[in-house]
Amino acid sequence: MSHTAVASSAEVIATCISREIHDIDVVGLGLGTFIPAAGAMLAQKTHAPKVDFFMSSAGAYVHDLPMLTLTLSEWAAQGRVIDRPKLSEVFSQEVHATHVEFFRPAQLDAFGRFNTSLIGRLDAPNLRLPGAAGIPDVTATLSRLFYYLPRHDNRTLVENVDFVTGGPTDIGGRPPTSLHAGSRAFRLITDLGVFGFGDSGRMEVVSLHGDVTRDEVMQRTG
Amino acid sequence: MSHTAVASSAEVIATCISREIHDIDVVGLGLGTFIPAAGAMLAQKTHAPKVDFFMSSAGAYVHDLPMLTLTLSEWAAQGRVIDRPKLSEVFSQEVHATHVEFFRPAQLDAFGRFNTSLIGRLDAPNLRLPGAAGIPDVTATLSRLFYYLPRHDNRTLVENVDFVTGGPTDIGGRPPTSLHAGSRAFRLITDLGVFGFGDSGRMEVVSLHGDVTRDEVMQRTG
Amino acid sequence: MTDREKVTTLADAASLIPDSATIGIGGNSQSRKPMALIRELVRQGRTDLTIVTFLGGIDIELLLAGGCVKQVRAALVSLDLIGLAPIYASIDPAKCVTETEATLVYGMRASAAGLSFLPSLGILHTDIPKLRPDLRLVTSPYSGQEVIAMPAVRIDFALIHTSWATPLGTAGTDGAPVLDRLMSEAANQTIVTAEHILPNEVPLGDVLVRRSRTSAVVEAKYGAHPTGCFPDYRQDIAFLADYAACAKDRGADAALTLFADSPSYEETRIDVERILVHS
Amino acid sequence: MTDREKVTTLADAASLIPDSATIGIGGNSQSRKPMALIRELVRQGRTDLTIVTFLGGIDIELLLAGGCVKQVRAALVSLDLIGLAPIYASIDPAKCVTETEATLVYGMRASAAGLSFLPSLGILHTDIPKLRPDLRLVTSPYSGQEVIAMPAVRIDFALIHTSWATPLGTAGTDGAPVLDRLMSEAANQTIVTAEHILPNEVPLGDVLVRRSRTSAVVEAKYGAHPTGCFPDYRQDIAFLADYAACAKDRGADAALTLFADSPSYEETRIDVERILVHS
Repeated sequence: MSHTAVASSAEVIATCISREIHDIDVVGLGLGTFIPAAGAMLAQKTHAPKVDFFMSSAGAYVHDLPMLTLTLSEWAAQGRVIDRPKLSEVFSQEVHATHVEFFRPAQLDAFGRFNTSLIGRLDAPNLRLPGAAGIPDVTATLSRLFYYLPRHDNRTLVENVDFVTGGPTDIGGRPPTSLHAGSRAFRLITDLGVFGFGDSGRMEVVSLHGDVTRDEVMQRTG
Repeated sequence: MSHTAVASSAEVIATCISREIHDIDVVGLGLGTFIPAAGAMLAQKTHAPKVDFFMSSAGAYVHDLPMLTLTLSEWAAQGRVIDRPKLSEVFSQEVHATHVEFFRPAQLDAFGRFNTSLIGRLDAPNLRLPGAAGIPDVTATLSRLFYYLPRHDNRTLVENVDFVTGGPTDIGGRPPTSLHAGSRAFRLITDLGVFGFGDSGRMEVVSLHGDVTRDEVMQRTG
Repeated sequence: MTDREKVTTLADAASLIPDSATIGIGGNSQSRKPMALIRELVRQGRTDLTIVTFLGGIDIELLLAGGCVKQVRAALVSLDLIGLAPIYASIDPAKCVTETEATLVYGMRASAAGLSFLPSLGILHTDIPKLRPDLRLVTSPYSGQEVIAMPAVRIDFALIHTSWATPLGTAGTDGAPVLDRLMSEAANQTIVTAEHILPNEVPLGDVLVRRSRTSAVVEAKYGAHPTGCFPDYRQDIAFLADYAACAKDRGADAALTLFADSPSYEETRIDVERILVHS
Repeated sequence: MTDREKVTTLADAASLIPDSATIGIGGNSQSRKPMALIRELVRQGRTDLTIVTFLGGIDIELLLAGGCVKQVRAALVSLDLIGLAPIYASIDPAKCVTETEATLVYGMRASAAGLSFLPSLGILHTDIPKLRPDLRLVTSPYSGQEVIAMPAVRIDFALIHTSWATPLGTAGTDGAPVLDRLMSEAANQTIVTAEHILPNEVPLGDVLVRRSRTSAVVEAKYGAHPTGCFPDYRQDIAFLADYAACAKDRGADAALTLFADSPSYEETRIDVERILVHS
């Protein structure tokens, strides 16, 4: 192979995602989560061979993923199902289904709160999003909650979300959302870098990709 | 076969039990329910070929029972499991697991209330029984609740039970126990006859076996 | 409950459902939507239905296009990879009740168990209760903690499409069970449509519907199209893209024609080669 | 949570459990009681344990005989076909908390979901609440109906015996799951003992314990004896009859000797031919 490869931002993000995955983690994969699935498969093929996956659209735990797929999860899981919990167990928070999951929010704020519900004012929104699905419920039970954004921009990353669909709320004196100890926003991975929510709970730079500058981050963050 | 058979009281009771089972019923079989299992198998081999069984000690629905067993339920179910509900579904009353079930109470009163908890006074019982298990929970969701007693006697059949472990309570102005419409004490089958709980809710004779007399029933009922 | 077998026609099964009923729809946005039965409801002109579903998509679109809907209760409604569900995105928000998986799961569990509510920590510190003024709090008699009392979700008819069912109404899948079993237990009655009607009572895979819950069973080949039905066929993404374009550009009535029988939906609308999965 | 494998010895697994802990015991009165681990707890002289189990039997008897118990919470304790559990039948009733399946299921569900209670209609119109003065009512904010608030059942360690487990702690059965999965999810930690340790992560049957719940895995052949473990062996009824006679006639200390290692319980106490099931 003699061509010179330049990593796409999706590849960079998937690589960063893979680094966040520990060897015994169960990684939750929702509908249409192509980049996290790629990252998790990379982790399994490198430093985390014991990773399992919970494929929510197949309703099953598997150890092997034969392919990246957006629409054939049940076929991908066929013959590979380790365990099939009832979704009603998962979403009633009785089963702490996964350790880590990677969500792509419509809006994310400086405190790690996310919005997948509506843009604008509650009483007269500019845009109603398709719905929260199970994300508010699942995020409350994760060991480590991650976000990713293929494009870091100041319409998505805002000081305060228009609507709190979920995320940590142990800020401003309010009690934490987390149902189970340890559940909190952990990191955000974008095309510019990796960001954490340190002790203060406020977003901060962990590392920036390649030649990305802090100025660029500031410009593209709201 | 030339010998003359006289039916044992267990056989008579099993036969009466079989007559109470409808073709599409799911019959619940608990731990140590030899006589109801025999009755249900008889029903399946005669008028009710479509009966299914829920074997609680195997945690499984089956259609075929290869044998009567008290201790090998899981082996009996092996290769025959139609469905394996979570017991937690069954006992949280979300799954109406069975239509009919046949219980043997330690005490039963004129109103169909049963006692499997303790004999004597609550604060100083003469005998503590092993426990209610899931019977108070299951009985509340049955379509038709049956009792059976291999020996009809006036220590077991009493005017008022010492302790209400379960059963219908839509008597004396109290609201019914039943969680789901239709759940109520339906019949009692003993070695003397079949008894119902007609409109008044009070036990009454439906039919008496062979040459059993009403006097005998009165003598052996408390 | 009688002991006769329950197999019937789409028309007779649909006619069990009166106007103003609350129907629960199984599957998820990609798969096992009971589309043949929904087409029949549209054909019969059913109105004022309340729809409860977990992840809605083309099922909700078709019912809205057909004028069948009073209210939609869903955790999400979208056409997945194709994007927003165009008709749903434009209806009066007052018709939409925001659910999450937790509100639906606790609500259906409460209903199945005969309770009016179940408590939950879900959505407690989010803004979602602002969209649900009907939600009340309840105080734990042990800890004093206030939690959300998820109200029971009542369903008259659960509509469940599966790969296989028996004539007595047991139905199942080897794929994703989603919330179908709970929905069937919570509903007063269940109507099953299935790709294949199998002999009664053979030992089978994951049961989604127990026969005692089932009022009617209908054989419906490709009955989930344009959603998929594992393992028989996949979601028909090209059809959904056509639908989205048509609904956006030419409106609901034009989009409805994509679902018409002319003469047979199965023969004229489905490109089987496109949706078969070759492994 | 580390990524090392969790296989250890009975002695080390038992030593994870401190005096005064609350332990949950899986299986039912006939099968899959973690008896090898319980023998080890007795050997180590553990005291003041609170025991939570669904259907108790010889497990409770042995812990009582060994002086390990502060409180027993069970829906039933008996030796099944053999009759009453003799030691349990004679202890101070104040040590026993009456449960039913519903109180345990709702209590463990509440615990798993981080709630202090769940409401239930179960046992509402029975006398069982007279035995449970700790139970409180809660009023539905929707219907005004009063129902019982089943308090959360907190468990420090779930002790689960299964036919197979993996070194990372996934454990399962092809037999009756009983309430073990819920118990494992409700407990802070799970200790698994199993007849067979399989390679990690092969696709398997019904999972009772997910690996993330598991702190320790111990291989324990005949580790459920004298209860059974499907499909490996059945309940040892003759042993239980001997036990019941011994405990009744000669008391707890004498009964304890039936469980002693001399030198090995497995070799001296188990008549393998008696408990194998030939099909």
